[in-house]
Amino acid sequence: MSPMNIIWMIAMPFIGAAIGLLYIGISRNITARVQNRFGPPPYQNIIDIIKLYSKKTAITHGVMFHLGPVLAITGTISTLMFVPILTGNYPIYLFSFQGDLILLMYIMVFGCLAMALGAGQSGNPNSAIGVSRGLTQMFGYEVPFVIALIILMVRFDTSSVLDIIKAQDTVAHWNIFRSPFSFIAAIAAFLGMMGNKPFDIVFAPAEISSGPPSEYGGKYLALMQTNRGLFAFVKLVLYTDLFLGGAGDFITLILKTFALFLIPLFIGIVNPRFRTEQAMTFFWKWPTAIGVVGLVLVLL
Amino acid sequence: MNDDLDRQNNNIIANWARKHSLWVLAYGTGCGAIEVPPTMTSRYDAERFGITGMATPRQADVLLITGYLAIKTLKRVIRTYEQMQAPKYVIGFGSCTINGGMYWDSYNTIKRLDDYIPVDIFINGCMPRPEGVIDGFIKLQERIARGQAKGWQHYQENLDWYRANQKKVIKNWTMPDYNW
Amino acid sequence: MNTIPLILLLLFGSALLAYFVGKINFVLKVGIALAGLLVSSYFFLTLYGLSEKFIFHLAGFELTWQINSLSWFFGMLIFGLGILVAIYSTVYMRGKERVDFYCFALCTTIASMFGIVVSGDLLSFFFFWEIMTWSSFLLVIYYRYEAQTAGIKYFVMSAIGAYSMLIAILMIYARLGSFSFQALSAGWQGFSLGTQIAIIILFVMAFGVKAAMMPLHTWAPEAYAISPSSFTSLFSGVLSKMGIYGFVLLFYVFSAGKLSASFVDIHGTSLPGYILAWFGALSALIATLIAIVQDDAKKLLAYSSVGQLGYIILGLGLGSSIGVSGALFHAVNHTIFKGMLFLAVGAVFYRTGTRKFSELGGLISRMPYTFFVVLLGIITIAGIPPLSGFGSKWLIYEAIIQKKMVFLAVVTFAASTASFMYCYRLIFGIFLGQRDEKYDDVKEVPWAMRGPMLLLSLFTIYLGFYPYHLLNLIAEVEKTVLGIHPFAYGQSVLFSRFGSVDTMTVMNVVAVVFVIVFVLFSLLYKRSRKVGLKDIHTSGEIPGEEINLHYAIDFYQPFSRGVGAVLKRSADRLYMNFASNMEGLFDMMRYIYTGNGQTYVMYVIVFLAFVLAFSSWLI
Amino acid sequence: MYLDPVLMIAVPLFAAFLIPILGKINKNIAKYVPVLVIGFNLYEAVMLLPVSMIKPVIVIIAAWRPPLGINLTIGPLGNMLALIISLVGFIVSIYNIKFVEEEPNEKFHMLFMLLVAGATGMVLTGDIFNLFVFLEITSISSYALTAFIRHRDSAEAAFKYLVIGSISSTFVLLGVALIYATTGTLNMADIAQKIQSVDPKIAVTAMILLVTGFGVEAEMFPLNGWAPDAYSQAPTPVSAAFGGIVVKAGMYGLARLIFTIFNFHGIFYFLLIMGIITLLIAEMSALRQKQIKRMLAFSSIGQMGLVMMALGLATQEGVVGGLFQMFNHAIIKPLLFLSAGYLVFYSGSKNIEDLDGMGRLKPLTSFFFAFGAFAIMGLPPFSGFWSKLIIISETIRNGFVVLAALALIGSVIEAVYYLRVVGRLYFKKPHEGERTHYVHPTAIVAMTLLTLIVLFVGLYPDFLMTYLKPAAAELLNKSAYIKDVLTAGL
Amino acid sequence: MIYYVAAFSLILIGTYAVLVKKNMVKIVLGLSLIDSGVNILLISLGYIKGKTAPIFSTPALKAQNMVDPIPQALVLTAIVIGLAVTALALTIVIRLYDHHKTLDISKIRELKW
Repeated sequence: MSPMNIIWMIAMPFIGAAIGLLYIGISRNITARVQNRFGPPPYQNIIDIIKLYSKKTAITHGVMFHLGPVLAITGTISTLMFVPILTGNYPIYLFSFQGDLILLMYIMVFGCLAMALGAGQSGNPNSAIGVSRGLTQMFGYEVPFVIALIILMVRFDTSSVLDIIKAQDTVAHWNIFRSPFSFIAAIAAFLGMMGNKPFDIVFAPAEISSGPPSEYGGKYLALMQTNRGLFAFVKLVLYTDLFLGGAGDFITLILKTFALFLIPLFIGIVNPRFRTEQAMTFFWKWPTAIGVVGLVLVLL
Repeated sequence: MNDDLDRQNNNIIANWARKHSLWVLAYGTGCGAIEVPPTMTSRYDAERFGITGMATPRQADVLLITGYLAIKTLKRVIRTYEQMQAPKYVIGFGSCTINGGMYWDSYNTIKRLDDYIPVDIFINGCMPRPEGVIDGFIKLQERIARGQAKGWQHYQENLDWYRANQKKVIKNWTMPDYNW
Repeated sequence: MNTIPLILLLLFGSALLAYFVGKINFVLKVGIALAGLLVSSYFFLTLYGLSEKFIFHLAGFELTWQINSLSWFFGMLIFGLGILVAIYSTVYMRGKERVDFYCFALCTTIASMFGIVVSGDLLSFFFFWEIMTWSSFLLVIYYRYEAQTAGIKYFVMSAIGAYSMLIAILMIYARLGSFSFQALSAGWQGFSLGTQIAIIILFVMAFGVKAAMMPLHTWAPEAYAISPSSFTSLFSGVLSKMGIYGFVLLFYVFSAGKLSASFVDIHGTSLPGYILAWFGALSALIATLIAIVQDDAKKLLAYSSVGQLGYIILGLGLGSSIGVSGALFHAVNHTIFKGMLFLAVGAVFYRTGTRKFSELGGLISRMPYTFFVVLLGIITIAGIPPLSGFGSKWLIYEAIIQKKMVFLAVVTFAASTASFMYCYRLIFGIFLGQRDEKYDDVKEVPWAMRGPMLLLSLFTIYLGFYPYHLLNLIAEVEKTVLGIHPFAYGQSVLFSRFGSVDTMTVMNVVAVVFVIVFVLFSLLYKRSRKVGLKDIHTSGEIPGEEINLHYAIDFYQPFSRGVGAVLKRSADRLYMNFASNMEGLFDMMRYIYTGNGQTYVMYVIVFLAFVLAFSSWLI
Repeated sequence: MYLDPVLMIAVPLFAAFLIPILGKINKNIAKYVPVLVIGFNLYEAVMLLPVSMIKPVIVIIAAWRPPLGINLTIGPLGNMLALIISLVGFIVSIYNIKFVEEEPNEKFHMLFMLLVAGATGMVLTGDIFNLFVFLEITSISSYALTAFIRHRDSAEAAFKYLVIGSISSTFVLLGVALIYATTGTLNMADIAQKIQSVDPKIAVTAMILLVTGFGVEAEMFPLNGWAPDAYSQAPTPVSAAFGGIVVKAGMYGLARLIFTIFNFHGIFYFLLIMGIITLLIAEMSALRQKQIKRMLAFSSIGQMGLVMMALGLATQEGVVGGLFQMFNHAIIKPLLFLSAGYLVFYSGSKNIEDLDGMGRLKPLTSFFFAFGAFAIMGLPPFSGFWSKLIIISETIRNGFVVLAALALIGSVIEAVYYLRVVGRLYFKKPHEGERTHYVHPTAIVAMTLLTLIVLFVGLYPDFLMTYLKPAAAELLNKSAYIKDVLTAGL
Repeated sequence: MIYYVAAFSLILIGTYAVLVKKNMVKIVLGLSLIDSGVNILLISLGYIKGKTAPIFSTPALKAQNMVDPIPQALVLTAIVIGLAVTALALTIVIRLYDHHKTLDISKIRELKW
């Protein structure tokens, strides 16, 4: 393990979190513009986090409440470690040789579940309702997501992310063009994962007072917000790797991830919210149907 | 403990961040609640100052009391305030929170909110327009930046006084103790 | 003296001894059972790596008892969990009535399971299989008043399964004239296609019932729910594995990989294997969906058991080395985590007297060890790295995708995702959320109950990052018994044709990151304040005692609305309707006996006349 | 060392008529006479066993050699059945000592002795008319025993039994007459030899008449209308004796006729089909019975259906299975009846639903019942397992997979209704009310004996198999039988 | 020949009585009739016209001139058995009448199904 790799390992979570938070800030800004507002500055989320970290008190309901955010970010950082971030001349592979796509699918859940556990211990019924909705929705979007990944794995006969990146050497070979069905299914799942507008019933602030984290405040909330940014980044990088041929350098990475990030954002801005079971069944209807078409095609 | 708090109060970065990120828990009592949506939405767009609505007291920084408070409601307000994480600020909104306003002689409303929870900023008017509200927020931001918005500390230090006042109006006292 | 009969004698002997001598006092009966188990597992350990045979004749049939790596593998599960359960029972059963009966049935069950895995011929296999059925039935009905329907359902379904197996065994015997496994695997190719199909279907019926494969699972939830928790963990953890063992035998020993010769191949798997894989996948999915909406912790675990066994069946159906290894690995995992979880739920039941999520909650601060066990258990069961459940699921998925069975893969993954939901339900319903005031004084269970659970959770951690020894064992089984070339694996690395995962790295990464984050998080900021359970945001309202803050009833209500169509259909109701209709039909039969003596005479005369009329046929 | 086998019939007969006299002297002596006498029979049967296994013991009475005189033919089969009968009789008579309290109990013992004597005679005799006579002795004592309790239902049952029984025995007599008219002999071996030359139409008519007659005792469907009533209304030991003795003797008669005397292969298929029909209908009827003894009666019919099926296979293994099943049934069914009798006695009601919670009140008796239920379901390691295994195995080996499947379906139904009763014993809360009866030690001894036999045979079936194999061979090898009998005394 | 006809008509009449008559006493009578019929049949089997009883009362009698003795022995036994059965049947009928106050067999159907 080269020293460079170790440095990246330490730096990448911070960079990732910063980029992710920035994206979310930009998304707030864009949303504001769409709504004919001025909107907060793009770095607003970072301010929020600093503020939260500098809160003077924090309450905890117990061990799991305390560990929930910690484990959540642990899961996210662990996921990051197994995603190849850059593939160009100065690659950032971290541990991605030691894991594959299936590992990623599962380790991504680690954080969510940990957060759900923390939320559970808060004892707030709203949190529990939020978790219930979140897990249900997760069950919904994982189906098209899994289909998309299976299409890729079967098509390239590999489950290694690096190999999939390698197969997309030119723009024309990007999976977004080669496996459009897979991409559509995956993007639909992505909407759900990001928790953007049509699928944000999990955090519905006015209804269940922001759902799972409703009992979290102060430093815990800060950690969770950081996690949110980092997680968004990780997912974006993964999608870039899978569908946009990875990234050779940071600029490409940022361009590609941002482009990807805009999709759920714009869909979210113009759409109202789904109910939980509507969301679940939505995922099982159109994205799944499209994914199945892709599956049939890849088998032929 | 207090030294520590003071040190943090004067932390410039922290105060800057606090100032620019005010998460509001709008306690929509009375008629004032109607003025909050315009403040937040496109026309006045409070979000550009980092002011955002929050749903739970655990996450909020600012408690916005929008109007008169009946005794019954006061209980909830106190509870909500006590559940917020320090540093926390209270904005009294409209004349009812200042002196009872048009409910001055009502048998069942409180007159001066500051007697029960520490108010950092009062916004005058019946009702104050969104411009007034934003102005109040900016005043609060300035106080925060200067490290003057210390109502929560005041509440902690003079808890007995506040409790006495609260108990005076709230007859069946079942509140849990304020635990910090 | 041969070791196998010695072990069996020891176990059956301690069962009887515990029953008869155990009338005297509690310590004696549990002690005898435990001692018998310990001694016999010592003897069992000495059998490692050996291949012994014990041949004798009974009732004119040649019977063989043998030990090979496959039997040792399953025997390991039996004794491992058996001992832990026995230790757990020493406290769990204290003060309950009829402990002697319990000890007897427990020892008999363990003995019969051991008998099954050492059977070298179909007859003794069936013999022990039936003993296992009734002895476990005795345990299912331990809480007698409530257990009637569950017990009878279990028994009847087992009997149907066992009898279909009997037909298959005797069909084989009629053709080969021998019960031994070797003769069967040698003679399998001589069977006609129809015979092969019949034998496979009949065996699958039998094993499917025990392994709670989906359309045959209906006994499982009730039987699991009603049996004493200490036994349930053995029931789900090991006894259901006997069905899996049967599947292994059927597909890899009896037919010895010759299925491809008589059936078409689909995606490189023989048709029966492929169909079996689908059965497994569908039971994984549907059982998981049903598990999600349960309110009884043990029923939830029971359905989860059905689902997890579905994975194992799926892996076995695939037939490739990686699939079979995944299945066997998952079998071990399932033993461990279902053992843990049932023991933990039993511990909760021991302290609180209920298993309903709607009545429990918030026990984390009262039973932290149990919580920890359940936490590890659900992480494993959900297949989330870095614990051991991930390794086995990974192997199974790789096997499916390698074979390009994409739809199977979709179903399986969906099931796996859905399992997060019930996992959360389980831990939330019991340990998180609000606690009822009557459970404020609940204490952690004694060490004798904690120990086995914690030991099992250590195993999941250990296997989570270092599955090497287990994989060695599985490879040994595949090489020597199943005739499969084992797949490649490193110390902690699992390889498939198109991917690899290093479990050690995963574990290390997670552990290191966790430690760093935790230390930073705790060091940089002051300690946070612990507040009471009721100190939650409730819009300023002060929650009184009468307000239910524990969100546990209809936890996944939107979900059940969404998948209501699936949940509405119940195989159980179908069977019960069928059974009651059949019963009504059978009931008509007794009206033949009208009660009028003359009618009976009439029957005699008519019978005589009838037979006389057709007497020419008899000549 | 065995005594003259004639004593096996003569002693019980003599003792039977002695009992009333003894009863006049002392009531208690009468109770113990059956135990002694049937014990003697048991001794004889056991002692004869090694001898008869090698070569049938032919007892010539009054120096009239076969085929002229009456003779006893004690082959392995007859000896085996005599053993079963005397074993069951012995155990039941132990149970009787205290169970039968109703007056006049010496008459009960007398009738019981007659029953045993008749049944023993049936299985030992070599003469077809004697077979009829002993059948009648058995049946008449059965009728009387059925009606022993002075109750309206038992009288009704007895009357039905009597009507059906005497009609059927008339058929037997007609058959015997037909055979005698055509062959001019009554010795079974001689008949078997001479029947070859008889017009098959007459022979088959005679056979059908005889089969119908014995079928009634053997509980073949639809001739078994008497069985549920008689079983359920007779005193418990008598029910046990029906299952263990009367039916066995009837089945022996049936088997002897169709295997040794006649040689029509069609009858085997007929028996196979009748067996499975009997089995299925009986099991189905048993499913919803309300009275425990009636349920056991139907179960008994079902078991006999299985035996018929096994005999219908007409192969060595099949007949072994059938005989094994007969043995098991003869042991287990009395166990069930005896324990059920005590349960009924305690609860004061014959209905199953009144047995709720007896497992708690009467653990021992309930245990015996549950044990018997498990054993008769054919679960290992009890004896029922092996016989069922052999029968089903042989059925499948002969290609009757469907029949085997049907038989197993019958077994499943059997499991359901037995478990229901066992369930009621153990799972239901007991009804209110004081019950102070206790099981008398003699009953416990009797039931324990049966239990031990079940376990022993289940764990070590070879012991029994060594005796069953020659018995089956005897049935199948009729020329040897003819030779043995006709050359006896030369 | 006439014996055979008589025997079979007796059997048939008896069977008719058993099957059709509701009165239990008549059923018992029917049983007796069947019995008698069978007995006549048995006797007639051994009967040869013009031959004497098979008793060696005087030395002049030869075995060839006698009827077959065995059926007679059988019939004697059968008669005894028939008697016993009839007696028992009648006892039971009496007892049934005591309990049920009727002789109609179709009304005595408490044990059924």
